[in-house]
Amino acid sequence: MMLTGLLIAPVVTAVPLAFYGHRRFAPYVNMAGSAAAFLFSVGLAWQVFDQGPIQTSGGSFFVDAFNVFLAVLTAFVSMTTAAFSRPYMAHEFKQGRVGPRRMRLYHAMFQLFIFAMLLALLTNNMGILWIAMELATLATVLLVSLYRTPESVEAAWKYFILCGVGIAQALFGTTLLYFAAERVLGEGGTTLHWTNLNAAASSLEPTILSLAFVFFLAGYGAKVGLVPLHNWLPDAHSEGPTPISAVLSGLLLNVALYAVVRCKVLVDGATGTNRAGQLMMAMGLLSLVVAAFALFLQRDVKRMFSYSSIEHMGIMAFAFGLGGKLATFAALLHMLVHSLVKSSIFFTVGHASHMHGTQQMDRIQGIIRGNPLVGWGLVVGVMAIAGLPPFGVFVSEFLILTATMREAPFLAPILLLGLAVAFAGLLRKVQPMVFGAPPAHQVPVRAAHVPVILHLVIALVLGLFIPSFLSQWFETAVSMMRW
Amino acid sequence: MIFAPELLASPTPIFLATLAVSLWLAGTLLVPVLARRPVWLIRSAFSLATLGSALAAVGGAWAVAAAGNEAIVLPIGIPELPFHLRLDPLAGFFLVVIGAMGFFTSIYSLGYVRGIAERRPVGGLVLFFLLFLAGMGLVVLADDAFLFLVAWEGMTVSSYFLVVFEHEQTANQKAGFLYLLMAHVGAITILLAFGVMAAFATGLTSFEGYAFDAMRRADIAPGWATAAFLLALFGFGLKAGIVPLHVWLPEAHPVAPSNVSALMSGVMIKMAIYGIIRVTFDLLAAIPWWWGALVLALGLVSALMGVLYALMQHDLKRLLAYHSVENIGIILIGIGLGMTFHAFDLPELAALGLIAGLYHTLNHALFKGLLFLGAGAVQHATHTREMEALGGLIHRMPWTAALFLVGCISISALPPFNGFVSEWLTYQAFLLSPSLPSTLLNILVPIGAAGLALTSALAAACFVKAFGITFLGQPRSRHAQNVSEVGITMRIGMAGLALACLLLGILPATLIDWLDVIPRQFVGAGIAESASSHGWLWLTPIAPERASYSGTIVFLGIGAIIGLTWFALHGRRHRAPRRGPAWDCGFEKMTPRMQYTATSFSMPIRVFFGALFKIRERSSPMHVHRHAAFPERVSYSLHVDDRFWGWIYKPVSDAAFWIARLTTRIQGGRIQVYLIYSFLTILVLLIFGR
Amino acid sequence: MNDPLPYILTIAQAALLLLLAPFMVGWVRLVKARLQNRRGAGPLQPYRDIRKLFAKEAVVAENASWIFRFTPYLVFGVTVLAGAIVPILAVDLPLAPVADVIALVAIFALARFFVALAGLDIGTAFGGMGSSREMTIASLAEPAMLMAIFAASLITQSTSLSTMVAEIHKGVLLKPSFAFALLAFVLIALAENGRIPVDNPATHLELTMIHEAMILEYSGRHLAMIEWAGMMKLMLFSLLGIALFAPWGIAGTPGAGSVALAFGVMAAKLLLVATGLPVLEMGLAKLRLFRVSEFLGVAFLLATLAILSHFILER
Amino acid sequence: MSPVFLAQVVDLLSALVLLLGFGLLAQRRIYALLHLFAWQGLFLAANTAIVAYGAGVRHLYFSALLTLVMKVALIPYILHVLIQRMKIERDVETMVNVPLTLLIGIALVVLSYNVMSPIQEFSTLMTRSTLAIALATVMLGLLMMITRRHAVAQVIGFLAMENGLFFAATSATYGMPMVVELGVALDILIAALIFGVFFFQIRTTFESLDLSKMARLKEDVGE
Repeated sequence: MMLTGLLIAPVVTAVPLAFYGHRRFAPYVNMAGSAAAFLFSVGLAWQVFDQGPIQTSGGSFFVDAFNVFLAVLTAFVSMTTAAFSRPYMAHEFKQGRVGPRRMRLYHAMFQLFIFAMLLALLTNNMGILWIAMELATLATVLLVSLYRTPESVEAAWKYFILCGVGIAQALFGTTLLYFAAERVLGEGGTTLHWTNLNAAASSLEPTILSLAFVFFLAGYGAKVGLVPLHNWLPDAHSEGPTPISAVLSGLLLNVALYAVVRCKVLVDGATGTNRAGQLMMAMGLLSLVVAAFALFLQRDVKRMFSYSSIEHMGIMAFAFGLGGKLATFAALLHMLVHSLVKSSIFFTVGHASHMHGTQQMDRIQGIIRGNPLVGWGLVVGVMAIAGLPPFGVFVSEFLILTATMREAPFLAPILLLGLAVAFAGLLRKVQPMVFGAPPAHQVPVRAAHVPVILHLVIALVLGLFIPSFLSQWFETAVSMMRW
Repeated sequence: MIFAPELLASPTPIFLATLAVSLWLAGTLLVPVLARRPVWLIRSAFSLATLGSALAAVGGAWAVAAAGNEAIVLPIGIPELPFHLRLDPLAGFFLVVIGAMGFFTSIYSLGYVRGIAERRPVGGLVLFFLLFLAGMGLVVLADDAFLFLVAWEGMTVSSYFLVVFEHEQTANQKAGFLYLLMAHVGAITILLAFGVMAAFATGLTSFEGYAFDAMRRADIAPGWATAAFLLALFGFGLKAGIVPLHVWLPEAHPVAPSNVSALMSGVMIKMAIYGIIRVTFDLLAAIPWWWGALVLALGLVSALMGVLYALMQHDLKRLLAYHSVENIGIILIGIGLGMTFHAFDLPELAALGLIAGLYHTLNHALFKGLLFLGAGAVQHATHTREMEALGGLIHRMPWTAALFLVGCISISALPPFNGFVSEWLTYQAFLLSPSLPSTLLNILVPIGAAGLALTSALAAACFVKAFGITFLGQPRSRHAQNVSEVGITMRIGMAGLALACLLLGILPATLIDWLDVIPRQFVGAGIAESASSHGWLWLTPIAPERASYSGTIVFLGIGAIIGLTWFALHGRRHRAPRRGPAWDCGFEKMTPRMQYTATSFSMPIRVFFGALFKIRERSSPMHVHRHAAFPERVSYSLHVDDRFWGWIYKPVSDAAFWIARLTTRIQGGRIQVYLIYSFLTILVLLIFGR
Repeated sequence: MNDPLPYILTIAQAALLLLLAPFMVGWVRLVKARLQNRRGAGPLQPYRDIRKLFAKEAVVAENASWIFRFTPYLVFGVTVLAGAIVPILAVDLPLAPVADVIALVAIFALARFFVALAGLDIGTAFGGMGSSREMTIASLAEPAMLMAIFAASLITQSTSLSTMVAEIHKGVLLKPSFAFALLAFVLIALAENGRIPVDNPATHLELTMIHEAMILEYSGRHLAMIEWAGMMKLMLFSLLGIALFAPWGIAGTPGAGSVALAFGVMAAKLLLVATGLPVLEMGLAKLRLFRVSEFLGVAFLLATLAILSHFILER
Repeated sequence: MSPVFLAQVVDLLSALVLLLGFGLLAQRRIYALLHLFAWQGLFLAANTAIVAYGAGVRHLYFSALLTLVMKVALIPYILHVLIQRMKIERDVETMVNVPLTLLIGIALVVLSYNVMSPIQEFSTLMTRSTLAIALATVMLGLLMMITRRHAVAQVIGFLAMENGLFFAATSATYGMPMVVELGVALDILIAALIFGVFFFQIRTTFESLDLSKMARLKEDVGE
């Protein structure tokens, strides 16, 4: 019931929004739909927490601790993003940047996007997973070009092409996976079910699976934003509407990484080595370092934070690649807190760019004077994302570092170098935006404070105290990992 | 658990300490509540801070006095690693430093922040002031690496927000950026150091290893111990401002509000000293001699470079900030000597070095706090920190001047105030270096003593300048005219510190008696038996034949002679001195502009030590009307810069930007190129990744 | 407390210093005048100067603060206290443990600190110039001074003046480290007391003044105290040198006979120093300010050599 | 028909698919590209149908039909209409160094074979030898996307890549499960529609479908 509700809520919401998305009440419908999805997700989580993994009849959907946690996160962040998008999009509408048609498109696609992500998370079928990932791209690509500026069209095109190429590789990987599975499980619709594959993982042909993983990594990795497949990411984040940047960074990347990890589990089961993990570590570290340095010379504020997302996805990929209880636990926690903090940053950034009528950082100044809560939200968010205690990111990075020092001590300095450089890059740019005297062109905007505060408070609490249900949850998810 | 009622009836030191931290933290809740009543906010929050500080000081002093060693565990933190707290004498001592400084600074702030509140909202200042205190309190109380780092970074971040409190100035932002960045890098290396130690404690399979207790028990391979030590030294050194890691300090400390500068210079950088002592003497415990020698050498370099750079400053607070570098150096000299002696198994001598370092830690906290508060009072009254614009303040701000003078004398290591005692102890430690069984050290260490002597003499020169240019002479600009004395709370805050400076100067033996438990804890010996063997009046660190000092008698003796002379001269035919104009050398129009300035005062030293600075001096005649030799005006500009900036920091920053530029080329805009990346990635993965 | 002699001696030492210092300076000036083929004033002239100054009205610059007026008292007090501490006639006097040799140097530094402040207090160019130079030279002299002390203390295993004097008295004769340390001490003492070649106590030529520039504004009793203290300081340094490097004759235990002998020997040695000093000064020219560092560098070098030779030759 | 003969036909058709891949790589004119793409789809569909027949896999007929409808009819038609409506320049572009591109293509085929040959060992299907061709087709499509500067050409490259993927599914496992096949087809259809929307958007904002103008979004090193 919960599962059905969770999947249907966004679709049901999307339909009226496709027709009435420009009306005054539309944002509230949007919020209500997301809230409903969130409630369903919590209910689902409760079920999983209570009864253990759930598999629907026929096995098309499989819910375990790993994906239900991400589903709750997705539903939660989409709910807060919907709350944020209400004043944000109202401002855009008032400024004439989007007309009624595009408001309809925006609202409908937003819900469709949420649906695609939830589907990708909850499906048991590796093929459906692929389809849902592609659907998520398709849903967002028109949102990226919502403003129809040359830049946004260009960004959307690049997003579409690069992710399309990437995801095509993933399909090849899926084919190979099916090829390997068919030999063991026989032909049929259930062969691609992750649960079946997982059960039979050790008898899958390792040669095929390790080849398949290459394609999975190159495919879903492009969506994760791993360097050097990341080029679409800064463009799409900077040119799309800010709520979309928030969910792209906060959710889509997670979902893509989730897909990679699901594949990795299978591959590890087949090969019995951590070769796949090593590839993830390599790409993760590369992403971390490159993105960290790229932060330095950014001028567009959303672009900069999209690089920060690349950096953090690199960290997570690295941690998942590292494997082991501790690193995986940390990576899951990092997923959670990164989503929360990064989306809250995008919320504040969205308001800040409205206040100044630009996303160019050198024209943004003195936010803290113009709107203290936005300013503090941004600076605290940046501190949090940069890994300063007592926020949750610090805890997860601390754990990742611990695991690194245990497993691969000589990578620890690189990891830390990346973190330090990223910190420098972010702080250097954020400080003048937040502080200073407000410039003449700054105007007040109506801001949605609750989502920002909510996200940051949760991130703060997680830095000091991880509730036992959450850690148990993580533990269960961790137990799924083989390496 | 810790708030159990029976504890209230019979509190323990750690209860007081945690209560203090809780009070500081609880005070932050006042900020949103009283956001619209700044006056009430200031009164209530800083009263609470005062109370908390007093509790902390009492708790710490008690822990030292009772040689207590209590630990508690709080049920928050990460799974399997709850927050461990411990109050041992070392922590207690530093808690006293925090508490004492917090106490006086909070009192001072009652008046000082009121002045700021007239110009701008102070909610942030109050909030982060309290968080800052709480962070420092937790740093010393932390008994596991995780909590330590949380507290450490909490302290850093809250002080960062205090540094950029007046964020409209770009200088403040730059300082804040540099500070937070470097502090963060430091924290990262500290984290690595703890990681190494934890790895040897439990192999990182569980989080137990991050508890300090496990690290104490761990048997760390010498090579890795050295790695941990160097990492920790780097990290703590960054915070302490050891040369060449000091560049953030003179930028950040001056731009913060002065009550915060006092805490930062007086207390926060001491947390790094705490960290060094904790890691070396306590956690690693086995110390090779060269660690001590390294700390000693770094201390010497810091002391010398710090004071020399300080001499070049004409911004009062910047000057004081550089002196913090100097004094951290002096503290480290004591600790480095202690480590060296400890390594050669000379416990009494090690105790002497350690005590000298700790004593100077406390002293520096007090007098540097006093000086920063004084500088704050000057800034409060004149709205400038620029010494070249000041002068003659002693007439209008007699209290501030007198109290600031006490600080100047103390920091210049002149008897009978406290700075002298600790430096004297350091000299005594130096003079015991012949006991070291290494001829090389025997020869080299005395030269270090000479370096210390040079440092303290230069410090005296610097504070003649600081006090003389700021408070004496005639006003150099309108800033210094028409000023008035600061309010009573600010004066009380400063007076308390000044009194403490004097008391620590004349009662050293008592203090050492109290302090002695710390070296006993770590090196297994103390010096109290000999140091106060002749009663509280006499300080005889090793043996009375060896060396002795009595601050009390110096103080009373000089006072008595002065009194006698005064009575002798004034008793019989006293004539009040006549006031007359100063001798003008025959030149009739003396103006305040003809006075010596801060820049001219330090000119000879600039010449003598010129090679150490990057000096850009330019003087060019302007408005030449009649003859080239008689310009109407001369423009003169002088920039004295830190050489380390160009040696270390600029190359690092340039390299970072160079790499950054390289990385931006990846994003060249052409989709074909991006596709090539994907293509190549697949190829590479296919070829190497299978 | 049952034996009053040590206390009497302590006071006697200080009194001796007060009384004899002007004579010593007068003697130095006389010898110098004679060497310069002048007749010169008699050795008692400083007493007359001081008396006259005490009688004169004190004029204080308009801008001067209490620091300016307090400084003479402090300088005077510090110097007298030092006179009570340094073992002139006997070791182990009750006040001797108050300060070891490092503390003694620091006490003088306190006086200098205030004089330099007083120089800045009036707000004229000269005062500042004097303060600046004085503090610069002092900071260069201090390390050399400490090295010399260190050399001496290496041999005696102590920095307590009494112990040092007693140790040296017991058995140190010709040691190379000692000779080097003595030389260094002499150079530093010249600098500390503002003698040629570092400073010229007789000059009032604007640009060469150091010490005199700081006290230019003093008059009357204030000037008297400062001048007197300066004389005492010169004598104290001479005595310190004698005590450290040639303590023969000093009273090991306070007793009337030995003290009397000590007094005689001390007076003779002091006279010798007071004669030697002008002779030395005659042979030197005043250095430019920026050459002073070289002069003090030599002192530092000598002191370091003393330490080195202690470790290399005497162990 | 004997299985051997069928296998030979399959091999022949797959060779043709590959050849068309090279043709796409070298062709400049846009209509010709479209035609080549349609031909590729046709051969693919034929191939699929023959495999379905040879292996007796019923649902592959459906797949073949799907391919025929989508890749041969619908998508080329949509693109054709779009090109006509938008009056897109006929001569697409000047490509850099066609011979070099073809050489790289050949290298890709070799690589694909090298990559796939260990995998083929595990296959017992009649299509096992075409696996490498499928990968090569994917790679050639990607290469085409790299070398083209025209949006339509790039889209055709993308679709050619999809062809390769479909081919791979057929050759490796006689097609994916039905639900997956359908979903993939749906996605591709939506993608094609969105491509159409994009052509309009690009056309209106850039006044040309030449992608070389779309290089505004980059890191400017201003500091």
